[in-house]
Amino acid sequence: MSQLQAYIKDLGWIGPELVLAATALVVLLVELYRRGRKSGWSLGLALVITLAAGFGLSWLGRTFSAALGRPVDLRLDVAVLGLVYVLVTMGDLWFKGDKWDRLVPGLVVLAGTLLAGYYAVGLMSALSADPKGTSVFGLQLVDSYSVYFKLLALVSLLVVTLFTMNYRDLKRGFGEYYLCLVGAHLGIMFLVSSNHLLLIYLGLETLSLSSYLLAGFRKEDPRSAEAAVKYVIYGGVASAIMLFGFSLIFGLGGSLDLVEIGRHLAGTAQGSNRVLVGLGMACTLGGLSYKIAAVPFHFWCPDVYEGAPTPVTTFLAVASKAAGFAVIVRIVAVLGQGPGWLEKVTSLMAVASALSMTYGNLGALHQTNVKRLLAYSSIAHVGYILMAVAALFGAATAGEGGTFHVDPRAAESILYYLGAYMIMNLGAFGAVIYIAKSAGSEDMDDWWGLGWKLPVVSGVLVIFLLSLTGIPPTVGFYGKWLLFRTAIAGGFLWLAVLAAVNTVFSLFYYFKVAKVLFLKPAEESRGVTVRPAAVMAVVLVALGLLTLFFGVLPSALESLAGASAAAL
Amino acid sequence: MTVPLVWYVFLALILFTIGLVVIVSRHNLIYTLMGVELILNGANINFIAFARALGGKYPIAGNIFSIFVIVLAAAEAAVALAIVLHVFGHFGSVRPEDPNMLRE
Amino acid sequence: MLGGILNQVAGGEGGILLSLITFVPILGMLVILFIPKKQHDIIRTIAGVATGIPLALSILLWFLFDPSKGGATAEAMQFVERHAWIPTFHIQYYLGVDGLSVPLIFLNCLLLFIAVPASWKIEKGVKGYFMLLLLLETGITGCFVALDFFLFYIFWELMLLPMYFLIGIWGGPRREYAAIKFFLYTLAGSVLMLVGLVAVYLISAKEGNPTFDLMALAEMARSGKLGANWSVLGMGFKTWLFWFLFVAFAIKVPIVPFHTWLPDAHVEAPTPISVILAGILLKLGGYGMLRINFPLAPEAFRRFAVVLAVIGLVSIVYGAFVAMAQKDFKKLVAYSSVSHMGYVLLGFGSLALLGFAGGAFQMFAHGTSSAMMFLIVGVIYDRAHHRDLNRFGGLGSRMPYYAGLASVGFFAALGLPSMSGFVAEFLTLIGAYEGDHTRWMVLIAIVGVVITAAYILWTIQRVFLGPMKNEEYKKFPDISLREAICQAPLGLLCILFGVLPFLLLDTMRPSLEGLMGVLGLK
Amino acid sequence: MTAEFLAFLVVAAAAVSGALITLWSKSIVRSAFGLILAFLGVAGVYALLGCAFLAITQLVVYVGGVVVLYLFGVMLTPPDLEERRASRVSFWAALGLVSLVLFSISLFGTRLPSSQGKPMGDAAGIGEALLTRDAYLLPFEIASILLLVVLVGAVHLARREKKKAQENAEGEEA
Repeated sequence: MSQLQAYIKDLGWIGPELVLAATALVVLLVELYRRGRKSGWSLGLALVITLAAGFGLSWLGRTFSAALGRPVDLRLDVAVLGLVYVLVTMGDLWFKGDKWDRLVPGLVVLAGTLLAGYYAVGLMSALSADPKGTSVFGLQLVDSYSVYFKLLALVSLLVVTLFTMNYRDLKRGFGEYYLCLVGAHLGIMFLVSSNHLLLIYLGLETLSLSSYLLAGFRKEDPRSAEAAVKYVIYGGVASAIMLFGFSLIFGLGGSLDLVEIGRHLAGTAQGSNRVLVGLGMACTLGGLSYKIAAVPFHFWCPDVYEGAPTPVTTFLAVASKAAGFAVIVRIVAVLGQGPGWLEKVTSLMAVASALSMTYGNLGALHQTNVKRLLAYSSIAHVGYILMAVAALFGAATAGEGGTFHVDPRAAESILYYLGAYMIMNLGAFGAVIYIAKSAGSEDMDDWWGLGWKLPVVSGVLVIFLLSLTGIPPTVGFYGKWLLFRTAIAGGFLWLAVLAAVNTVFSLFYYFKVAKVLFLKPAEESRGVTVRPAAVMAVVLVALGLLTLFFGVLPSALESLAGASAAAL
Repeated sequence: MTVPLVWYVFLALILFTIGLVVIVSRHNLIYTLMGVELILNGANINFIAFARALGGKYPIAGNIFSIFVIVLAAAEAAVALAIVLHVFGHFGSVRPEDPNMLRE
Repeated sequence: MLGGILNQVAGGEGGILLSLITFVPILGMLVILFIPKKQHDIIRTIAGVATGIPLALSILLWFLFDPSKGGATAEAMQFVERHAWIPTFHIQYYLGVDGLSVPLIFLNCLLLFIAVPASWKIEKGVKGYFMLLLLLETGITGCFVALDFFLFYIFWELMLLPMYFLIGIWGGPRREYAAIKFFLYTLAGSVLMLVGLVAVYLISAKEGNPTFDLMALAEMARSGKLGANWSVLGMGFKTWLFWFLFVAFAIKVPIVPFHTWLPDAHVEAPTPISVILAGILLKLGGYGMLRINFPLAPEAFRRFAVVLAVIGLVSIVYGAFVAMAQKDFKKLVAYSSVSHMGYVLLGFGSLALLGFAGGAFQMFAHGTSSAMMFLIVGVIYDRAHHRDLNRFGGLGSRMPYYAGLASVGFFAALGLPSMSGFVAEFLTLIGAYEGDHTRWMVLIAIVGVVITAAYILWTIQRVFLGPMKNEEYKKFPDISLREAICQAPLGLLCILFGVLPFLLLDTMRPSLEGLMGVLGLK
Repeated sequence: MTAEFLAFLVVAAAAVSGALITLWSKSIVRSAFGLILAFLGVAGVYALLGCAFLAITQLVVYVGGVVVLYLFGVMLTPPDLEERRASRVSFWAALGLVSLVLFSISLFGTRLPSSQGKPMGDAAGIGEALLTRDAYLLPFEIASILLLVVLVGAVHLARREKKKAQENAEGEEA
């Protein structure tokens, strides 16, 4: 009995994940029902299962608030939201037609995401008292660090779903698409909260396998197929290498638990098995670097970003990358704490940082396909963030027992930048979807003068580009400011200077886009034939306002990032 | 006297190396996948051998880790082959340099 | 009652006069955002109001300002607004003015106000144009009132984007090139400033007082607490800081050899934007040196003053010579700016009070005269659609009012006695003569003066005197009322401060004396 | 040399030679059979280490599933005739050999825990661990979601588009 109680309590802590999993199942069921339209019994089955999901959700709300104890009582809220969720799902079952085929699964995912986000926010506030949180099932860490990343993932899922609902190039298989998308985010959520090698591997594979499928989702488009194959091949190799690293680290660190591994490995830098440990660390970090597309594991990135459907690219560039960073930071924090390993791990990161930012910027300079340009830009941004990962231990001074501790300010700057990066990249990719649809092309050369035809979206795109460059008053500027500060305070002045030089370079290609949009009069532009739905523009404007808001008043996001970093 | 742990690790290392060599030297998507499987098997040998040496709760953990690896490897192979065959339908080749619509 | 309201808004604790001056344009921008884009006249009128209010407030500011309090230290700052903004980094919303900034704020508001009627003829993308113009005004004013380094940096960068688009969209044929060149040069400077910004903060944190407060930082620098014992790559931290900031501001001034963006930007920019660029944006470089660069590294400044003076001298002479060789009217005016801004640097480099006064005066005087010259070029360009000096001639007889107004601007630039330019150059040269290390430079600077006189007189001759080279030009209408209204106030100011220089000097001198104290001079 | 050591040598030799066949073989079918040999060898290693359940899983899933999958893939694609790259294979193999030797020098100098552990878990122990809250229930559940997603997604990719084919045909007729 007590096992069952403990089990239910643990379930409460992973509420957001459960909601997402339920959403995935509901999407699948709804899709199945819609495929075999006429059959009455399948409607009945779908209704029953949806209702069950709804009751399950409100039950979850109860266990959830029980698990949290005092701070929040979500029972009623969750019940109401669960009801809305059920109504959305059931209501949509009645609508028929191609338009609804596109809309329905998206709406279900939106509802589920909002509900999961509500859980996550509740968790966040419950954790404000004790950021270290708790360990559930003995494997998962529910601390404010992981919940921060879960929130990022949910925001990304929300926006990507909205983008997908307005992405006309995706013609069928919506149910499968959303199942993969939700599955990928589910993988992220498990990944970011794992403190255990097996969970990291499982979460990563859930994320990766879903991403491979998503990248190739537009079957009729050979470019999408090519993207998928490149992604799956490089991804498979990278995850195998990472796993081999895991196997060595497990054996030599004597545990599957990251914290224990760190403790064991701290003193091995001088021992006889340092070569093997080093090989394990190199394989682990190298395999993980693939996920964030850091040089030299970036080969897949431009091709995949260009070929994949744009909403998927958005997801890969934003949520997938943030998850990669979440786990890399956790692992670096563990592997770098040993006195002899600190310099090795951090200098590895510093070199990857320098290479990534330089390579990304040089590669972006001559691109004309905007998605490809943003791909290279994202490699450059990985470089900027890695700069702070290299300085993760600050001006390291050994604590008790000769081990080093993470500088919370450095971790905070990484978390803040990832949030900033997410906002501005969601916006940038969304604007690209919008403008590319209107222009009928992703190539900049077809965009001349379009800014005058689409002033709102082009205007906010300029804001996102400013933010990506790092010009105030935008969220990107403040994020970069934090990273620079971290790098300089951590003794990586040369990296900061290199990043500064790179920033100036990056202006050139970011503003190539702005130039194309506005520096030719409207008369010289290609006509706008299609105009995407207005909701898309609304989302983009909202993201643009967020970019400016967090640029002028960064403290709001910063305090959240700071509180989350405290858990590390 | 049983076989020392180091021999198992050595075997794993050999499989890892051969797998890597297959990946970098054979330019064929299916070969790449085979190389990946070799690396995964090397990792699995490590997991089991180390788990046995560590004792305690780890024998079970090592076993379970390896089982998951096998299951996921199968899933990954299925996905990869689905995609590779799909690409073959578009490009008529299974060499990785042949799909090249996406520019340099 | 009015006085009561005034006191409420402006005076003492809790006054928001500076915030109003800074942010009213942005409010105007937001209003324009919601006006349909076809309503050109409404948009222009709103822009006029949104720039007119700050102008009125800036005049009020000058009247309410009490020069006797001195300047350049925290106590001497007036109309102070101070609130915590980003507490993690001790960043404040800290505004205040002294005698250095007040005239420049007035100049800025005036030029932006003039820019609205000067832009009346622009028909392309009117809505976007005026929105960007208003955003630009907020950025510039913000730089002049910010007393927090971080805040200053934000405003500094805020100017980049509007300027890029104003040149890039509404400019001449090579506008794309000019716009991106301007942007890249300025951003390169900004990044240097950013590195300096981070470094200053970290150093101040090491000293136990992490802050971006410029006044406090200057105080620390003066008492030798700002990184005195630090050296990077064999050079003292303070020296690095000085040069990083100097290059950042020097690009904006601009001085040789960082001036190459200026002719391009000026030639391609539409007239009102050239006016703003020459009239006020360049002044930010000089102002930034006085407010940030020198006070944060006073020792290095004193040590390298002679280098600064030499750079100024080179700019004066080089700019003048290159201006003389120009056939393009606008390029000539642009290079004359390089030459004139050289005086500013020479004045600062002299380390003498009079030199500082001359430099600061020159900033204001050049702001009015160069703005006027660009307006003059604009008038003729609107009619002839080219700017080739060799194809004009004899316009004076056909356009007498225009010629009259134009000669005021030209003579002010030339430095004719009784014009503000004369006062500025005279003060600068006297200051330079006072400084031991700059005494010999006066001789060369006077060569610059002579060349300046030569190319300006030659220009007047080529444009207004002699025979009419093109029959069509006889049909040119004389200057319109709108154009005259744009130019007249500037001309008046040139004469006013030429005849009564103490009006300006009295405002600036106590602050300059305060600054000398901060810099450890006398 | 005990019987166990001898057995280890046999299975290890099978694994390594299988891997080498995969590497060197000119025909992709033969490579796939080399892979089977390698997997069998690895299964033998598991058995030697006392993991009977794992060895059987390896046989069933890898040899029965994965390799058959590969063979399908091989059959469905035409033979890849370009095998004039032997020199490149040798180059990489030589490089791999050198680094392997370098690593093994330090490997055999490493002090690792002795391998006299307890007997490994049997099927019952593994099953219990997989379904217990404090052990591996959660990974088990994650893996089930993962498999569901993969199944549905892979079906989507592999499924022939009847509609599209029809549309195309109709378009041609018209």
